[in-house]
Amino acid sequence: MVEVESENSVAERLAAEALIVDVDGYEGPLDLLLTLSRTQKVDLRKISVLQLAEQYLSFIEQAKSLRIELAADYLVMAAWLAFLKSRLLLPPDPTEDGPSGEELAAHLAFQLERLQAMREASAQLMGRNQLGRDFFARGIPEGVERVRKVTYSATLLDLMQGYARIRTKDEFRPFVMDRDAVLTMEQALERMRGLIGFAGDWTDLSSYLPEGWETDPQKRRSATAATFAATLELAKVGLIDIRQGDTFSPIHIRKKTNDRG
Amino acid sequence: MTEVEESLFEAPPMGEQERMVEAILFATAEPVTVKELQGRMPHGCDAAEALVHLRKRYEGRGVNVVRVGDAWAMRTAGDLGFLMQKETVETRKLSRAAVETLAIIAYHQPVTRAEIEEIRGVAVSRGTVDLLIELEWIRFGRRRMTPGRPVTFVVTQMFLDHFGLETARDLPGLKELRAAGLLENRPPPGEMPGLGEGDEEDEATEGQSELFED
Amino acid sequence: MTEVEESLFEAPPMGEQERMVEAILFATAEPVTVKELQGRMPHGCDAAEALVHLRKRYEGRGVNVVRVGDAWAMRTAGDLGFLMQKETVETRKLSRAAVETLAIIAYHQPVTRAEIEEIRGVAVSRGTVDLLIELEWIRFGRRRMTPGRPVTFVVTQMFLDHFGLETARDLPGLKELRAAGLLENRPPPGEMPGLGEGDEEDEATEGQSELFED
Repeated sequence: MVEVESENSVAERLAAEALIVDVDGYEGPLDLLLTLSRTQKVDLRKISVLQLAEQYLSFIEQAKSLRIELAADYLVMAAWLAFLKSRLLLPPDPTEDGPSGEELAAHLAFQLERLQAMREASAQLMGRNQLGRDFFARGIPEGVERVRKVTYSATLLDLMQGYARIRTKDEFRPFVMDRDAVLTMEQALERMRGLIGFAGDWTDLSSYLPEGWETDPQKRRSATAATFAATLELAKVGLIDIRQGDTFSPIHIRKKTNDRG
Repeated sequence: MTEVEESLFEAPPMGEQERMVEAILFATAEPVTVKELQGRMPHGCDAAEALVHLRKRYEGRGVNVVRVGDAWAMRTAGDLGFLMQKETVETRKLSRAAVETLAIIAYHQPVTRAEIEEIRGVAVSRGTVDLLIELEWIRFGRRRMTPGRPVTFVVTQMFLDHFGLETARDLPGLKELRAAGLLENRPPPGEMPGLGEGDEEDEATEGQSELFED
Repeated sequence: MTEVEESLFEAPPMGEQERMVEAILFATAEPVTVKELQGRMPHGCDAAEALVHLRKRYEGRGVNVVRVGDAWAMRTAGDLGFLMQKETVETRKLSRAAVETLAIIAYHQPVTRAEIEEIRGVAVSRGTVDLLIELEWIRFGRRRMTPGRPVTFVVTQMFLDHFGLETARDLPGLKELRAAGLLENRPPPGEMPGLGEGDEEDEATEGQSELFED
C-alpha cells in the first residue's frame, strides 16, 4: 500500500512534536487522528490509513519518551492501530475470522471523514445569522393577554337540593354525633360523677371506660384520655384519690373518704 | 455645511432607509426618537423622511407606526386589540356554600344576610355573596325597615334565565321537593361522615352533603 | 359538514385576515403556529392563506415573515443586523464540544448519546447536553426501539428560530452530507477501539432518514 517508514520530513517530525506539547488539547484519539491526517495534505477520502497509523504510533512513542501521561484511550487506540497496521501489511490469512484490514481501515477513514464533516457543519451552523445577533424578534412584544373566564355552573337541581339540605337539616341527628369516635371530657366527667359514688375501693381506671368504647382502638384511646382527664378534674375538686404503683402501671381511683380519711 | 459633508457619503436610497427605520422600530424595546434613529442609521440618511414613508406604508395595516411623546413606535392597530386576548373558559362547580346561599335568597327573597345566616346556621362569607353578585345572579334589594336598616338580597332576571324559571315563585316548595324524591334520601343511621373532607367555610353542615348527591 | 358550518359565519375579507395575522405575528416575539393563529382569529378565517399573502407583502422589507418549523414569526431582515447593536444580546460562547454536539444532533436527529459519542470519539459530558437543553435548542425525542431503549435527542423550534432555519431539512450542506453517506450510522466492522459502550447502535440507523426524507 505505502512504503513503510517513509521519508518523514524534518518538518513533519517537528510538527509531530509540536502536537505532543498540547496533547491535552485533543478531544480524544479520534480528534488527534483527524489532526494528524491533515499533515497528509490529501482529501480525507484518499487518506492513507496505514500512514496515519504510523503517524499516530510515532506520536505515542514520542509522548512516552517525553514522559507525557497519556490517557488510557490513547493507548488503546495505539494498540488497535498497531493491530490494524499488521493486518494491512500482512497478506490476509484465510483461516482468520473477522473483518479484513481494509474493512477496518475503511471504517476508520469513514469515522474521520464524518467527524470532519460534523466539524465543518458546526462551523457553518455557527456562521449563520443568529437570532438576537444578526436578526431580531419584536422588541416590544405585546403578548397575549390571557383572559381567564371562569363560568360557574349550577343547576336548578343543585339549588333545590341545597335548599332541601338546609331546610331538613334539623331532621337529622345532631351534629355532635358526627364525631362518634371522640369522647369529650365533658361526657367523661358526667359519666364519672355518676359512677364515682360506687367506687369505695381502688378500681382500675380502665374499667370506667363507657360500654362500647373498649374495643375499637380509636374510640378506646379517646375514651381513656377523656376519662383520665375527668379523673384529674375530680381529684382536683377533692372527690377522688388517684394512685399509680409505677410508671406505666395501671392507674387506680377510689372515692375520697373525705374528712374521715 | 452639513450638506457638503453629507454629499461626501452616498446615502442609501430612501427605500433602504425606510427598511432600516422599519427594522429598528420593530426590534427596539422602547419607542425611538428621530434623533436616535438618525444616530443609528448610516451617515446621510434622513430618518424623518423615511418615517413619513413608513408611516404611510403602514396606514390601515394590522400594525401602525404611532407617535409616542416625541418618539416613534409600532403598535398593533386599535381595532385588532381583541386578537391579543386569549380567552380560556373554565367551568367550575359552584361551591356548596354558594349554592345554599343562592337557594336561600331565591326561596326567601328579599332576605338579609342575618336571615341567611340564621337559616344556614353558619356565617355567610363575603366572598360567597360577592361571587353571586358578580355572576349577576343576586343583587341588592330594598333595605329592610327594621333597626339597622339592613340590605336585602334578591335574585336577578339573569338568575331566572339561567335556571329556566319564569319567576322565583316557580321554585318548588319543600313538599314538592319531597314528592319529587329530592328529600327521600335519608341518611342511613349508621353512616358517619369521614374526617378531613373540609368544605370551604361551613363545617357545620359537613357530612350531610353526600346525602343529597348521587 | 364543516363547510356548511363555516358558511354560517361570515368570514372577514382576506385583506382583514391578513391584517389580523400581521397584528398577531407582530405583537408576539415567539413563533406562532397556524393552529394558534386560527384559534385567535374569528371563525371562518383561513390563517394559512392570509399568511401566504402577508409573507409576500413583507418580502424584501426591513422585517420579514419567516417560517420556523410549523410556526411563523416576524424577524428583522438579516442584512440589517448592524443597526441593532443596541439590541444584541451577549450570548455565552459555546465550547467546541457543545457546538459539535449540537451540530451532530441537528444533522443526525434523532440521535442517541452513544451515537454522538461514536461520532465524536469521546464521551459527551453531562454538562454539554444540559447546556443545550437549557438553551432549549435540543430536547428529548422518542426512545429508540433497541435494547436498553435509549433516549434520543432532537433539535427544537427554538433552535430553528435561533439559526433562522425553516425546518431541520434546511441545515446547510445537509443534502451533500447525506449524499456522501456521512449521515449514515455505519456499524464498525468487528471490534473497534474507543468507546466501549457503543454496542447499542445495532440497527440504529433509521435516524435522520425518516425525519429528512420527504
